[in-house]
Amino acid sequence: MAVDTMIVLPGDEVPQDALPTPTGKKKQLTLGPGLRHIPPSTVASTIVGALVTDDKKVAAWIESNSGRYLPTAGDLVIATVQTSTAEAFNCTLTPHTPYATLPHLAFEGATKKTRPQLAPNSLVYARVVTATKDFAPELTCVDPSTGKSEGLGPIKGGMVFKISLGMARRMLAGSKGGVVLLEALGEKLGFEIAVGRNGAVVVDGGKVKSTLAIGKAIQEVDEQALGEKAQKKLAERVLKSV
Amino acid sequence: MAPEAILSHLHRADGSATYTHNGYCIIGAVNGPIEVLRRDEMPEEATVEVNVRPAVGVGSPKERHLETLLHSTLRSIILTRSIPRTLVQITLQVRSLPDEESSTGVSPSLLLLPHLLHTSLLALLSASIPLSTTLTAVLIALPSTNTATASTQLLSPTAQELLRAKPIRSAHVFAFSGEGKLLLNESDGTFSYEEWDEAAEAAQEVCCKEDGGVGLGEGMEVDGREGQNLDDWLRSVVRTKVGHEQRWKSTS
Amino acid sequence: MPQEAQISVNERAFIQDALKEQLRLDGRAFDAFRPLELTFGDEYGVADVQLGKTRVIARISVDVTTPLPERKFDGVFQIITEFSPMASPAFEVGRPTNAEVVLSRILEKAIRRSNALDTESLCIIAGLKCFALRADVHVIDHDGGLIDASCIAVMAALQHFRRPDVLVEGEKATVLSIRERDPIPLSILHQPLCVTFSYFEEGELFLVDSNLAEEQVRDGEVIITMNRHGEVCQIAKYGGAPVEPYALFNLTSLALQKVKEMSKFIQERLDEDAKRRNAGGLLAELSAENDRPFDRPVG
Amino acid sequence: MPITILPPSAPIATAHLKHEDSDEDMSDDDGLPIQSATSIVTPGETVTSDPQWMRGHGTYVPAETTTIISTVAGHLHKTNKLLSVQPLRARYQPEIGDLVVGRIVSVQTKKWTVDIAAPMLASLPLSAINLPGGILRRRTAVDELNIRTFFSEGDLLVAEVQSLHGDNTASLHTRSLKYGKLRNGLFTSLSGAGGGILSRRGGVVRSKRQTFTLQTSAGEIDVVLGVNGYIFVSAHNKSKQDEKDVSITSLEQGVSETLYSSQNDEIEPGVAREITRVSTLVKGLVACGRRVDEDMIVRVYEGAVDLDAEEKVMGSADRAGGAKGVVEAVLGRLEMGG
Amino acid sequence: MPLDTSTYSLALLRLDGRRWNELRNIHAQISTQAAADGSSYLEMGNTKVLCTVTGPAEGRQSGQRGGKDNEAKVEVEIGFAGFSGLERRKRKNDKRTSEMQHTLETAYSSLLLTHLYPHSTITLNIHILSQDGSLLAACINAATLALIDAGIPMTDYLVACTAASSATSAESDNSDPLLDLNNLEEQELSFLTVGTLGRSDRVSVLIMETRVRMERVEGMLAVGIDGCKRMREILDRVVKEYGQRFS
Repeated sequence: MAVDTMIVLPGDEVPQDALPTPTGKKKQLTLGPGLRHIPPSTVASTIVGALVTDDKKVAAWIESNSGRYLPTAGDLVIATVQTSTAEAFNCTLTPHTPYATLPHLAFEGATKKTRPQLAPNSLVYARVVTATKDFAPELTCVDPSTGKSEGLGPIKGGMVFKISLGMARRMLAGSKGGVVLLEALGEKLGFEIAVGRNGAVVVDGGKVKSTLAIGKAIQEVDEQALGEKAQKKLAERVLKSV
Repeated sequence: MAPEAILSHLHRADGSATYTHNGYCIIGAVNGPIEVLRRDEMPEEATVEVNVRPAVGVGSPKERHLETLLHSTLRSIILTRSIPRTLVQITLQVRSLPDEESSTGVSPSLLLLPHLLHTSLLALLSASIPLSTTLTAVLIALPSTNTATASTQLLSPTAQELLRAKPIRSAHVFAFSGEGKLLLNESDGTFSYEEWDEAAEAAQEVCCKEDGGVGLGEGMEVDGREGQNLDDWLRSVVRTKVGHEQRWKSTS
Repeated sequence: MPQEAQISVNERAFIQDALKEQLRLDGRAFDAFRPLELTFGDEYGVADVQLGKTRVIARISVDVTTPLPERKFDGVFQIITEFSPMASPAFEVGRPTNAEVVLSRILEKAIRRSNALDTESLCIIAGLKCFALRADVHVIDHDGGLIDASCIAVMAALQHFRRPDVLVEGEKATVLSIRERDPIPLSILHQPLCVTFSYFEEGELFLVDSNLAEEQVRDGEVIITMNRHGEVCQIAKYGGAPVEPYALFNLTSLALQKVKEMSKFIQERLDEDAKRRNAGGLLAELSAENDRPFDRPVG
Repeated sequence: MPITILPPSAPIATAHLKHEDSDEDMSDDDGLPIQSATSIVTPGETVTSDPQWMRGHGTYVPAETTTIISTVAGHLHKTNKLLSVQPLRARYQPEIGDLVVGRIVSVQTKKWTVDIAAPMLASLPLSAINLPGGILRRRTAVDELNIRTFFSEGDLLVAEVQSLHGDNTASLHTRSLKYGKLRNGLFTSLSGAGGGILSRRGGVVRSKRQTFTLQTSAGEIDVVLGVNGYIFVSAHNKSKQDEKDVSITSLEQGVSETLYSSQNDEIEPGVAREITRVSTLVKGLVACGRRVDEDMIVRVYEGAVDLDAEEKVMGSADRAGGAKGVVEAVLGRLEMGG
Repeated sequence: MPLDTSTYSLALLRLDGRRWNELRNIHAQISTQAAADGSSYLEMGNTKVLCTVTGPAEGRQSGQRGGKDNEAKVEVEIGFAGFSGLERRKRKNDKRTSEMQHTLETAYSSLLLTHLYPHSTITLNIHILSQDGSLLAACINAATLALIDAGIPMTDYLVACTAASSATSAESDNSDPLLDLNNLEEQELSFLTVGTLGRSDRVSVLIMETRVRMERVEGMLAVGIDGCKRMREILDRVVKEYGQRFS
């Protein structure tokens, strides 16, 4: 286990020297999930996990891999459409949670006339716009600055594979996440993939067999915490089987 | 023997824990924050629901009573205001009890209560429900044979130990928050204020962080327990959990 | 009432496509069970069954009561199933869902009505005293196949259970504690086990032991309970898409094969447990000798 | 008034004894569509296996076959190459332009939900009614607050289906003086007559005139025949009739307070008696499987009045009881008389 | 009261004088309650059942969460009259009733063309007036008639009847199947209830609650399916006769 990680329990105060100190332009310390500020100057954790700090962004949060997904602004998620109201689709991010709203107009090129028709239980790849405790989370499928979908929108075909929240985070974190499986597979195999922070990936490998193989390989990396070497080995095995 | 705990081992629940101690085995599961029924919804707070399910049969008033105690205790450590209009659902299934439980002469609810508290805390931690603090709890039994002194107190006794020390004059359950504040006390039997005070002090020693180098109660060492209190135990459980989650970082 | 979350259209279509290519998501054969795990606790009559991700614990307990007036020579035996939110947030305490009703009815028919347990052997004094045996089924984790898993759990627990011996002197019956007399195994007449078949493609394709996702996609189910002697104890097909009758006959022979396999597996586990207990038993006897002075209750 | 006690009326005899030969109808189900008008097709019955026909309502084609199979019990209809089966009885399926009678189920902020005997409740938006003070007025927030003064729960109304939504939910409107709140009368529900075969061959027919005024001895009576099988018979509304042909400018007076009044006017006993007579006859017509339209009602009503008068003279009547009995007797007389 | 099976094998008649393949007297009426969308009354021997259909109509709670949005929901309620059995007993909503309700709900959900009525609910109310065996079968037959009366489209008649195997011992060569059981026979013999789709052999409902050798099942099922075919003809005639009224 890495020596520098600090493990906290709910109620533990995080000492000032463990937190990044605000310097330069960025004056404010940003507290991420799992931390709360108790005035005047105490920072305490609310969940179990490892303290992670980012000096560049002057941010600190608690990393944890268990529990239900809590929507956070900016997250990419795979949402399930439940119902449609006059202006928006009601979606769920995890089963049995209150609805998140996805406005009919929050799709690329959508107008009042050409809004997409989505049946109940269809899947959408979306980004969380707002997530506060007092309002239902709002989702969007367009980039507000460009008006383009940027890969978001209704998901056709493919299969959903459940992964842990930590794995989802790793897969979206790029090189830092240490997931090299997809690149290794991608050298030989064409497939589409959408990773949701809410603990799901949608894989479409064209054929049933390849979709299954890729999805299960991802789950294996997650469950067995495979390192880079092991992932490459797994990728070879998968490519051979398909 | 320190309690044994396995965390996040159920697939459906958001958080889960199996807790084994002194012949008790309890499986705890937490779902949350999830959608709450309209009639239970609270505008500014989360609703907390506790279900205690006995090993044999369906719930009885005894379980309802335990649920009430757990509900009020857990509500005070869950940051309900940070997840308003949602439900945190805690289910505790008693898997096994020591055979001698019924003949100890101590209220079965009191015997079970500290274990239920620990199980629910572990399950809440596993579900990453925001908490203001942790909690630890202990049962202290005072046998009637001797005059009550610290040395005759039975700290977290097994059912066997209780049988041997029968009759028990009073039994006390104390639960402390991570900061060492008293969260819950349930006492049963006849006892003097001094006895209660001593029991509370002993309980605090077992439950909370050592500050100022106060050692463990002597009774503990006689029984051959590890030199560890419950707060340390909790931290070690959590360390294993986080270690397991982060193991991908250290593998190749 | 909260409901089980429905499966997404993408998943539904994929599972059906995969089945058309003779593939199940977890790579199993169509007639294969998920890995089955059966463990017993320290106490008698507690069976912990894991079928893939599904986990069920059955617990047998016994009490002494007066027999029912219309059944003077029989003991009382009941199976209690109550789902808790532990297995799924869709389960509400005190409000049985259809799945719960079906489970409890199937266990009732499969085990109780088929006389798997000789209830007459539970009678102590006719009309006055008898044992009341109850089996509590706790669903811990739910990923489909609850009926099959629960039936295995209850049957294994019944075979594992030992009831206390009784001493009858005229109208007086004394229940002897485990310390006084070795407890007695129950008299089990036969071992019914359930096999649930889920069918797809309008009854053309049958799967054994489907998981939750497959259960949500299926056209219907046929639950067959049999014992290893080739007797059918119960068949239940609650509506769903219709199937050809000859398919049903094929299912009974397949069920028999599966039931034989499972019976063998349960017996193996029971034997292992007995061996373990016996080894421990000798030691326990020795240590009990030493412990006795402390063990004896005061007063 | 002297009291007479009538013997219990005999139950309606089922007419099945006459048709013992109906079994034979089943044999001709494999060839061409069943021609016989007397027999019906039942669910699961093959209508035709000839691929030249197209399937319409009330039928289905099993996968990978060309066989058309009926899904309801009813009569076969052919429209060019389209085969459809009209069920004997069914719930009303709304269609745009239908005149329906409905009952307010609930009041929401900007609309009412209305029971029109269809599978789904219909909605009547606040914007689709005539507002007091002129038809051309825009609705305001005040109207929203006063929504219950127009229609409240339990009120009856006559309206037209304006549009249909994806799940066959209807939107209504009452933006004509023909439509609006109903009072001073009697509501009758002909269950199952709204959908079903009754809407074509019997029961309430979609016709040019769904509302008409009947001349009776006691005075004029308004009859509203909702296509959905809800029927309202009421005392004649004089003011409405008078203003039917006035120009838009004077509508302001027309859409007055009384339009949304829920208070019944004084109704003379004679009128009330004729109202119940008409609604009983309508029920009887449906029980006999007859068409319900203006022409039929007028004829049967007149016949029934004659019959009643004769019976009063002759003494007790010798016929099956109930509405069906009356109508059967009247129809028998009419047919005899040509 | 044990059923004397020896007399049966001698006279080849059952206690009530029927032969092995004989159905009891069936009397069925359709459209019995004018106020309901559909209704029926069915007698199979001394088992008497009344069924009414309400709907398709808007469900009790609109916008039900997670409910099926693209099709109608089928709800079944079964009530027992206090005088329906031998002993006057108030039956609470026990599990057996719930099971029967569940059976009918799932059977009709796949039989009816529910996709034609999105968001709505079809409610079946079944009242059991008298019980004398083949209860589930009677409920199914009555419900089918009532649904036809309500004009709700279905792919075919769903008809059901019971079949038993008369031999109580293990010798399988001496087993005679029996059709349409009454209460006494049900208590004594292994039997099953089978519901098929009208003219085809396809089995929609199959409930067997008593232990029997697997070789016997085939014979019982075959008799049951044939019984269903006969039952369909009888019910079909009832519907056709009713249809005459509208010609």
